[in-house]
Amino acid sequence: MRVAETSLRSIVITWLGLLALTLTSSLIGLLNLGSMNIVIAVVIASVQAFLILGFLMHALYGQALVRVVIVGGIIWFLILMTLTSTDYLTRGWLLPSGK
Amino acid sequence: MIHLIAFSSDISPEYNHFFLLLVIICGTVGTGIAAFLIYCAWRYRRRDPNELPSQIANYIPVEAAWIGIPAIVFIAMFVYGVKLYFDIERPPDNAQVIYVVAKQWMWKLQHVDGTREINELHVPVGQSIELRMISQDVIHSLYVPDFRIKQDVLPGRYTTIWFRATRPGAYHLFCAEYCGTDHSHMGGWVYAMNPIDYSKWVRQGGAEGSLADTGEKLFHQFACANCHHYSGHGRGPNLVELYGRAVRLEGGGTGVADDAYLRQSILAPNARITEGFRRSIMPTFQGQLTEDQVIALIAYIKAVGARPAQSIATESYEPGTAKPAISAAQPAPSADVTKRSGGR
Amino acid sequence: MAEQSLALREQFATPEQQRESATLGMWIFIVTEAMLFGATFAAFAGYHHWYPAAFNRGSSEMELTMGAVNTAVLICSSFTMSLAEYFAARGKPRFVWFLVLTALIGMLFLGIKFTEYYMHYKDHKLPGFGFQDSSPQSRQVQLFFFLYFVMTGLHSVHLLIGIVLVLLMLIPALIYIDENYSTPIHNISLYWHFVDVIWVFLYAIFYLPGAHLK
Amino acid sequence: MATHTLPGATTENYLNSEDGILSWLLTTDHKRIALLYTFSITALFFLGGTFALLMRLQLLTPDGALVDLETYNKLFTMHGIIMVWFFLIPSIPNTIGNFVLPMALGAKDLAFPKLNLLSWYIFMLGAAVALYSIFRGGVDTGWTFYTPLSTGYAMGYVVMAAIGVFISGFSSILTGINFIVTIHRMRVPGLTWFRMPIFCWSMYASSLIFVLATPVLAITLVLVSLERIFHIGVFDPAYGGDPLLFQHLFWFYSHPAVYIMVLPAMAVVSEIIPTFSRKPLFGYKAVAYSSMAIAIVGFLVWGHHMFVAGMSVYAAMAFSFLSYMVAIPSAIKVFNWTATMYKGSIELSTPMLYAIGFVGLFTIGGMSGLFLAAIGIDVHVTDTYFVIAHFHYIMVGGSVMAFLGGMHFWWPKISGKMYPEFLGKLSAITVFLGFNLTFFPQFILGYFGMNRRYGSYAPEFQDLNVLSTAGATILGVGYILPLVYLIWSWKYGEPAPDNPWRTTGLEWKTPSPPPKHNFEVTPVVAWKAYDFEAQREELHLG
Repeated sequence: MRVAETSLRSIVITWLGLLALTLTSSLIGLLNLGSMNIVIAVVIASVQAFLILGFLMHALYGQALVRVVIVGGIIWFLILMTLTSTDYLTRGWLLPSGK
Repeated sequence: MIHLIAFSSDISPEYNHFFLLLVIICGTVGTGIAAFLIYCAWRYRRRDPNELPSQIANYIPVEAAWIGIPAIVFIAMFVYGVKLYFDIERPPDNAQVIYVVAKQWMWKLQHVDGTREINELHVPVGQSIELRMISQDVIHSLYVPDFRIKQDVLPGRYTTIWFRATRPGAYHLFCAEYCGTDHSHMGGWVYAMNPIDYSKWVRQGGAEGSLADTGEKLFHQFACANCHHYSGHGRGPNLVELYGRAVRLEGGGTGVADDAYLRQSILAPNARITEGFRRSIMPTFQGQLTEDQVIALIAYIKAVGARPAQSIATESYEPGTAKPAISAAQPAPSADVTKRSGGR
Repeated sequence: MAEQSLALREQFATPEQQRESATLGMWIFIVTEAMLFGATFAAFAGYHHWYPAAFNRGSSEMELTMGAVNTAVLICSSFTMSLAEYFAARGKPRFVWFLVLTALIGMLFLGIKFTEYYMHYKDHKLPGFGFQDSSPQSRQVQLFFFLYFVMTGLHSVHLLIGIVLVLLMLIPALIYIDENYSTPIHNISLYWHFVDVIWVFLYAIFYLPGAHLK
Repeated sequence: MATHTLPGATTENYLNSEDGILSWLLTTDHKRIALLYTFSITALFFLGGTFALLMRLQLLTPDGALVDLETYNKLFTMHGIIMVWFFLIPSIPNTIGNFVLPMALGAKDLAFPKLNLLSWYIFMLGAAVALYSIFRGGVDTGWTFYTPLSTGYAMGYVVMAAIGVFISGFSSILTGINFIVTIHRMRVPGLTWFRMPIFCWSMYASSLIFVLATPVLAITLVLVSLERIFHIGVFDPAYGGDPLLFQHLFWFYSHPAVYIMVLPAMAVVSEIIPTFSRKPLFGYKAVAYSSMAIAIVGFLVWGHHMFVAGMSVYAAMAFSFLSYMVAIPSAIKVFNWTATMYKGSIELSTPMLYAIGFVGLFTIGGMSGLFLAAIGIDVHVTDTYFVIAHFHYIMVGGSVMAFLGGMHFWWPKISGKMYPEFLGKLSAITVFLGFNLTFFPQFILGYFGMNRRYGSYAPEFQDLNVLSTAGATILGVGYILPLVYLIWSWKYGEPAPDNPWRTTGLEWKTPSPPPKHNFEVTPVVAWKAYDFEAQREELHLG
């Protein structure tokens, strides 16, 4: 039984895809889209991350448990991000005016 | 002396009732469980070493009951807790402001009328007091157990807490957040006095001029007047009647000129620039001004807003600078500005 | 079959169980590394929200071309690492060359990275060591650079560990190539790809937001 | 099926299979590593305990005559660091967990035995660095390392202590990975997830927390150390940094960490109570799910440590609500433990006394948590002795009681010898009484407004403090008792049969002490957890 394996073809395609995405995100970065710049950059980076995780790291093949672990990791990172940002987003807000 | 059922501030009766309610609920549940444990241990003690008791291991209704009931009780506790929290955190609008500067291992309290106290606070009974607090070094926490109030005092940001004493007396004042070697000694007393004694105390306090006056001296000592003319033609924005007003900022957005905004404009002027003024001509005073001096300056700017600029301009003017003509105050939208501010 | 069981640790029943456990263990370790970086990303997000102008200004100080080239370099090293793993799993001896190539490209990345650090140092942008910045929010820009050096520095340390592991893999690989021996290479390739994933996000949040301001 | 060996026959087991110091220092046998951990954390426990005793002596008098304030600050910091990272977190998972988990799953060993040994060495290295920082001069920032005190104003060896804790964090991560993979991949045939004893469920839940929370602590301590060395950092308000960010990142780890400390204790109690009630655990599925719920929801509640710290009001409301949600699974567990004893056949031996003590004290600790989760109440009682009493009721009243109960419960399996029953009962009662006398007065002190971390206090708090110090000495005696008679029983105790408590559970199906590979023939599980009915012949019951 051989290790869940990505075929040579999909490795090469993933590699080229990653290079293309790096180029596009760099070019998009040069346009002035204000606060959207970082959002787009992170979205493209997430696509690249998905490619690496899925194909080069064989997450799409093999054990389903590995996929659960990855999703769990992402969820826990988001827990840390969202709950800390609830504080940072709402810190300036004042209480409804006093009685 | 700490009063067990202290009723010495506005919120402490409400606090004590909720605390007592919790003690009763948890007490009954706790003793109920303990009694059941002891009863079972005795009633079902092992009589014959080889006996095999009934093996019932599940009973859904009971299971559902002790999931549902605690959930409901906990949500009720949450709601009541939030209501009490809002009462503690939301100062009434007519609160008298006192500034507190926490420094490693002492409290400096400054009344607006200029009296300055170390580790002691004299307040009239029945008057709601709002404490605006900042720390000069590490995180401290102002804690008056009898008034049921506590609030951390952070470096770099104003935090506020309010109370209204209802019974005269001397109450402990503690530092609640560990702040170094003499954290245990960083405390003092809050003297709630009935109004007559309080006014007697204020008179013989002999403060040498109000907080705003000290602020005014600093205003001229640090040459703020050179740019912030009363005429409004100086290189810096006009400060007359600025306090509490909405300010349009460079690059869009508006900010309310409250304590936090003014403190940031003094210490990091270029963080938020008022519209129409060039950047980076105002030097930063970070490190030159202590927190007390910043508070005095803010009190002065607040006072400039209340009193007509004319009376201040003549009183304490250094010779040699041109006497400004009083121009219309800076046009600003009359945004509905909540008087109470104090950045959280 | 006996020879194959040689590599089987005694607490596992089947080699298949051993391989799956090793991969699962590696993935859980990768999640811990992700949380390690995650905390710094959370700090970045909080301060980016509070000081957008300063962070864009800081990001405009970055060398976009060097960043983009570096990203491409690291992606290529991931490519060669995948090839090494692919051939090792099939017992083909040429995976050794790809391991060497991966290590070399990794060192190239670190080379580019440290020239960038040196340029920032020369440009008085190293926080704590004579940091100067003409912009009004120079203190927040210094905070940005502190985060930049901590996060990319942590990433470089992880890449260095990756290079050392890849080189260590060469020693047993030179002695004998055994089809069953691909588990350690499989794990190291997972680690290497993870380091690449982290860099992709670092590139996105440090180099790109202020690129248009240059 | 199980090989019944005559007690006392010196068969070949994991203790005498090899000998010599190297066989212990280089062992990969999970049982020996469990013992290595047991010796090291016991030593660290008594060191932390002496610091606690010194603090209690200092607090006998209002002006604190024993040591000056600076030393007192170092005492409570060291007490915190040692007890949290070098005793409570490794105590049950790495000692009882290491020993029992593989056997409870029917496995020969953990998934990665070498990592298990590496985890012990990393733990000892971290402990050595932390102890070195203590003996060089100590740290006076509190175990919480709050900035800007720890990064700018504290004089002690903050960086060295932070590095010591940083290193011990990796020992937790390795244990967590080991347990998760073992539970997923190494269960014996027939042992499905819902046939596993709750012990394995709780160990799985605490390993999840090990793995997901500890890295955040590691990076936070690195950031604190960098800021302290280079005088610039993300927490420095002078550069626009926010001291509250440190508290967010620190408590993101430290609150789940308190669940790391209590979940293994729940694991042990979930084994002891069914055994001595000779009844399956009531509501097995509910308890299993609530273990996982505690681990998961435990990550959402850390804000309740910062209600008065200047966090935004709306975030405080969110954290308060979530803190109440995490209280529900704990309540479910307590009710299920008590329901297990209903209509059982209860034998009040030492482990059962400790377990009942745990249930009682954990209930009080948990309910005082309900006070602290309500924001309005928390304002008055946070940072006072009410909080100290709350978490000591759960840590000392809960985890340490369960640790001692577990040691007594599995002692026959670990050492092959029975502990003296009377002395066991005596120690359980002494610990229970000493504990309550120490910490219950602190609830009242907290409500009166006595602050935590005070070396000297207002005179009106003195009499309750004297009571508390008296309790602390009784508690100290209560802890020394088991140390003495357990070591005594290792040599002179009467040999233990395979299954002294006649209970279910795979670890009781092998001789005690077990052979090196746990089971001569790999067992096959065909019954539910705690199923006395199915094993009644084997256990000669009914």
